[in-house]
Amino acid sequence: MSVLLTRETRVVVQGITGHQGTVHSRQMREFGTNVVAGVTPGKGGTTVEDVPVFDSVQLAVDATHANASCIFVPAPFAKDALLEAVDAGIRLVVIVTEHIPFHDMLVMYHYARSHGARIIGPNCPGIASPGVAKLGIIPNVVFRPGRVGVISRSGTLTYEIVNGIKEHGLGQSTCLGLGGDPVVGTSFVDALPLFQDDPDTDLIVLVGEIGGTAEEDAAEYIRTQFTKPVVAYIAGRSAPPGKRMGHAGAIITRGKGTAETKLAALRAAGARVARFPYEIPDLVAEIVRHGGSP
Amino acid sequence: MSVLLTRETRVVVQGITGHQGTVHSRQMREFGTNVVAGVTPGKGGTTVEDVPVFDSVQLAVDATHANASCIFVPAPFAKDALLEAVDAGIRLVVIVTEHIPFHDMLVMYHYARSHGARIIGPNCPGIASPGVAKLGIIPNVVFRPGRVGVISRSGTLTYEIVNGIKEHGLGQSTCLGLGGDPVVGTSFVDALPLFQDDPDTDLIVLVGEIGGTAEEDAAEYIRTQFTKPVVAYIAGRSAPPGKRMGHAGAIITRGKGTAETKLAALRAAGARVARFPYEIPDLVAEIVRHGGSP
Amino acid sequence: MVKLAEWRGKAVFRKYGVPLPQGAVARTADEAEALVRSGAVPLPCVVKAQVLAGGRGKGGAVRFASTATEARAAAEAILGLEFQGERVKELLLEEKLTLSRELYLSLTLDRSARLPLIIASAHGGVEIESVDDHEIDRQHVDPFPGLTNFEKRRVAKVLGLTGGPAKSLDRLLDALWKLFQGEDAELVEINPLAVVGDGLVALDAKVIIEDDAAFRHPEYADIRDDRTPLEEIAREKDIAFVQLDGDIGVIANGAGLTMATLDVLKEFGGNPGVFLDLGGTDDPRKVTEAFLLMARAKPKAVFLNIFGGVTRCDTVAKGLVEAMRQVPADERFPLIARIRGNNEKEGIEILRAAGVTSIPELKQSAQAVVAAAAGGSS
Amino acid sequence: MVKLAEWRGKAVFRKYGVPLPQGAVARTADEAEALVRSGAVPLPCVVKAQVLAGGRGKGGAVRFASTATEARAAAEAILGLEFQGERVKELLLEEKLTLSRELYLSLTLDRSARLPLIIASAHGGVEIESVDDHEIDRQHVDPFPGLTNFEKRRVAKVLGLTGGPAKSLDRLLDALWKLFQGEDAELVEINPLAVVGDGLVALDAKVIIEDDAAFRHPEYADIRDDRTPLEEIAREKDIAFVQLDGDIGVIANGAGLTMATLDVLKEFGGNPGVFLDLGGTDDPRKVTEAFLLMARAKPKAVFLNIFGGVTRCDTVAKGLVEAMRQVPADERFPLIARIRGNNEKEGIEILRAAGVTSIPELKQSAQAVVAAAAGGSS
Repeated sequence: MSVLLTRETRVVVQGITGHQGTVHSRQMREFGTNVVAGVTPGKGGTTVEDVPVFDSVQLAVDATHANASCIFVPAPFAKDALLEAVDAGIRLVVIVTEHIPFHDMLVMYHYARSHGARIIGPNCPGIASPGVAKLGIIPNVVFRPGRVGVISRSGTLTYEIVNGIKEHGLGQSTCLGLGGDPVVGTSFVDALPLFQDDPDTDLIVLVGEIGGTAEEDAAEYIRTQFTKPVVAYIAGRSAPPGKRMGHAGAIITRGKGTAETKLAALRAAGARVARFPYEIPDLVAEIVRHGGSP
Repeated sequence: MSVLLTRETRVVVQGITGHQGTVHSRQMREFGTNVVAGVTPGKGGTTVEDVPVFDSVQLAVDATHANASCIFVPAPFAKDALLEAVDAGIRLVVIVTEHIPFHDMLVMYHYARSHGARIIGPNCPGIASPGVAKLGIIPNVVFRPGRVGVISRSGTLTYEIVNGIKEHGLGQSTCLGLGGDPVVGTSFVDALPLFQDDPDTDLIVLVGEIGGTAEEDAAEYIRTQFTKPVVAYIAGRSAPPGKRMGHAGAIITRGKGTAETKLAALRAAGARVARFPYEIPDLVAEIVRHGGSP
Repeated sequence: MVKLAEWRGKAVFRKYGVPLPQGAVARTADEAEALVRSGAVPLPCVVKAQVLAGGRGKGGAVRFASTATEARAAAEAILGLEFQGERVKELLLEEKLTLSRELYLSLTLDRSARLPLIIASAHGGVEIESVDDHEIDRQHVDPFPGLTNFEKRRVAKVLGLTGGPAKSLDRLLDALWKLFQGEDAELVEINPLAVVGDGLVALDAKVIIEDDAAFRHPEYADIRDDRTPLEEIAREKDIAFVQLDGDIGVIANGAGLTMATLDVLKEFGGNPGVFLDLGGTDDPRKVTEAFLLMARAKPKAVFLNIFGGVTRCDTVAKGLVEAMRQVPADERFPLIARIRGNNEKEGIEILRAAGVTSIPELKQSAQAVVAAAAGGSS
Repeated sequence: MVKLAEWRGKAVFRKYGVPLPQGAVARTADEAEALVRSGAVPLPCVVKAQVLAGGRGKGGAVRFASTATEARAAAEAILGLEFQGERVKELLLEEKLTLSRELYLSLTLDRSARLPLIIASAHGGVEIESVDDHEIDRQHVDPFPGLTNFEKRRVAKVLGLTGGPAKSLDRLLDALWKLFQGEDAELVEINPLAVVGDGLVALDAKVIIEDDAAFRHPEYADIRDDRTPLEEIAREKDIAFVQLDGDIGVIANGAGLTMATLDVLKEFGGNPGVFLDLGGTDDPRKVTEAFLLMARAKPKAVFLNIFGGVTRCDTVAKGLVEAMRQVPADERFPLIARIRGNNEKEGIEILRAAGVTSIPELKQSAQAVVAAAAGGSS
């Protein structure tokens, strides 16, 4: 088992004919993912590295029974792409696209939710379960099958941390990169129950950032309902207030959502807190040595 | 048990200070319904026959833990009333109001659905379970506790039929008047599973009308999934095509939705068909005599 | 429902930016000729009767003209024609365009799905009922988030449009969706939707507005559709009233009960002609008005079938007795009543005092009405 | 994000029909005086500095005038003042209204709930942060179905409005909701919202537009906010670049990794001053540009911390080496690199050939950077 993905997941890549779409479709397949179709309006009937391309998601689903999607289309077209996927019956969508206006994401999120569909992202690395499948862009090389779950709001930092776990001789069950945009389809609180229920995950690493209250919400959930050990890291402890650090998730606003409030809440919930990324593998290894008890 | 209502259902009446709202609140209470609150914006703090009135549904729910609503407000305000009820956490709403534009009902229906709420109506008699509770306007006098379920698209005709069952010495488990508007919150197909699962219902009487395809859809459901006996009646067999008979549900359009297609489908699904309302009690009594087998 | 005549539908189209042929309305042959001479309508042009009934083309009510004199002649030929009882009083004159294809496009409500539905076909210009089902595409539109680009791409594909016409369709669909919602339409239909040069033009317009949304649309209040004069009066008094060919009048409450009453009357050989649905009214004045309206339709006999739920039987009875007083002696008709339910006894007593018998069984009462209409006494 | 100055925010308000005081913008004292003399701004009036920083009132940048001469004097006093590094170049002159109450109203995004949020308080005219939490009402608005009447009634109640002001609020809230969606706003704030006579007037306007929606709003493209000149260049080149007071430059990829790098540098006594996030770029030309931009900020040492995922290490290395060639000798700085991940070996090889050592551990590499900035050699 794994979180969200199985070996049977059949993936359609929306925007497969673009550079990113083509490169990452290849890498997903190299990871073992069953990429069954691509969609680019107007390019139906062609193929991208033997993957058939369709004019619409509905046509792709009809022909290939795809049941998950990975979206690479440019931001102005991302809303339409997501609505199209959900309308065609897809119930798991990873949105890699960055710079999607949050007003669009509000529509996308609530439309997906009311149709029972889950969005991961946008502006996110996606999800990967070594030995099972990958939806998104996390580099294949950082993985090694194992029993550590990773949930992160960051991009590259996630790769760094997952890689650190691997270099420490440990492996991952599932790594879930949520993205740090103002409106995300899946938050820590949404993701934690999936790992709670996953028999292949013994403990989780939670990688947060300053800004918003997602980590505080996660801490509350961990305190009251999550029974597996948690190692937490919050990036941006030393970031200056009110300055943008690359995306809106990293703004400190009104004294809320600081590294201090997040770390205090996570500590109070029983999480081990890493002060720097390179401390994470040691904390994980220690928990594993002690048999996974928190 | 009963369908949708229990003795614990706590009812808020939206538009309680209007004539209809006041009259039917009294009749609901006389039926044994637990009417805990009324709502009329601007009249908060007053009472209607000892029922406290609030300015908003949220305030009513906060104060009285109401969990069902009955809406009597005029059509131009009905959409807002429904949205307010669902927003305040109400998950069962009977809308008595007639003449609600269907474009409004589309919004109401999909909003309710995405929040897990059920609408009965609009322009409907509502629901009544003798000995349990009533939400709506079906006259109290026609009922007698029993084991016959009634599902109807009509209004007055429903009272006539329910009364006929009573005068025949039989009784009803639950009577559900769905309303015949173009967009209804609960259709035959939505209602049938509730009666299928109700241990207090032995058989059902289905009262349809010409127009639309709700009866054909019901027949398909009955044929494939409904195991209890069904007595069906369709009003409007002799109605002229293309003429309005009081509401839009009674238009015959384009050769679909005629009495003939409906009756044929219901017969094929195993339902006993009454040609006139006064034949219904006899058909019901016959099924009861034979031990309720279809 | 308010069915808009073609020219009115096109006025609504114009408001939302749907591309149309250049045209104008004439009510006389003089006006028609003047429109052409002034250049308001370019030549060659088409002259179309403005009636709601179908079959205009076959009935000679759509004619072409290459000169102002021909336009006048066409107008003279068409004005005054009758289609299913509807006399032609208005003409729409429009430039005759050179089109390369005729398509079908409409937007309406799918009741079962509770969703708006786009119906599209590459085979336009004919009755859509005559088009093979697999040549017709049906696609739902969710009010949230509204019409999407992927849905519009699908319609373009179904209609076989690319390039300029596809771009025109994109804007057209946005316009229709806004119109459908903004005008509270039940139906917006364009047949044919023509490919003209590099774009699309709506050659016809069928728009039906929902009655229940009238409070938002005072602009449609004065539009008469195919109601008879008595139906029109009933509408003004908010009474559901339908007039047909039969001779028995039916007053009932509720659409379902009205229809069931009809079914029973037909069964016993009756020929119902006027149906009057009191709805949930509780107001004796309205009952009186309804009854007087019924009298004006001159039925041979009238069946009053009331089940009192919200309505109280005694209230209805009072209104009825008052009305009977007001009907002139020579306009009186046999009346058979059946009143049941709420305050039944009081109602029956009031009727009895006025000389009207209430028969409790539907079957027996219906038989009595049929007999009365056939010449028996009330 | 694009923060609009008050006068720009009010121009947007006007577009959506939000009631405003009569006013106009002046850029010189002459203009200010002329606006009053011409009657464009009625007397008495208020003269307000147009800066994005808070604390205008306390800083003497909001003044009142009863005559054109006073308005001129106020303008002279305010123009040229500096607020948190921002010099006053524009003034907004507005009629001074007699108000009976000051309210607070804003519309923004609640990230956790993924819903727009109306924040309302009867205590306006002060910083909302200073208002007691139980005096502030928070209410979500669902994009479907949009702002509803019951929500508007709740806001009216919270603000204690009835009659004329309540009606004014009803229209105002509709306008704000349309503005919030139509302009892709992150924040729309009115503080104070004043009760003036029988209606409401927005005395201030704070509007922030979301950057990511820029493709829909070319009208905001030319608005500069509080960026430094180098930050502005970075923005034009689509490089995330933040400049502060420290002396160490950081080039990393991804916001999280950039922040984590900062945390580590601080831990070892470093003082990071310029952060440059390459994001997911794969383009050596862009790496070169970013590096040259960094050089212009004159850091004492630069830390290149790249984890190659989508980004390839060798591509980054190539861009870096090219940039180092272009930096003039006197602008050079010590460079410590740490490149990991995708094509790591090739990247390290390219750097080594150019004389740059890559230290694989984050801790050790950070320590080396801090030492270099403190005066050690690279």
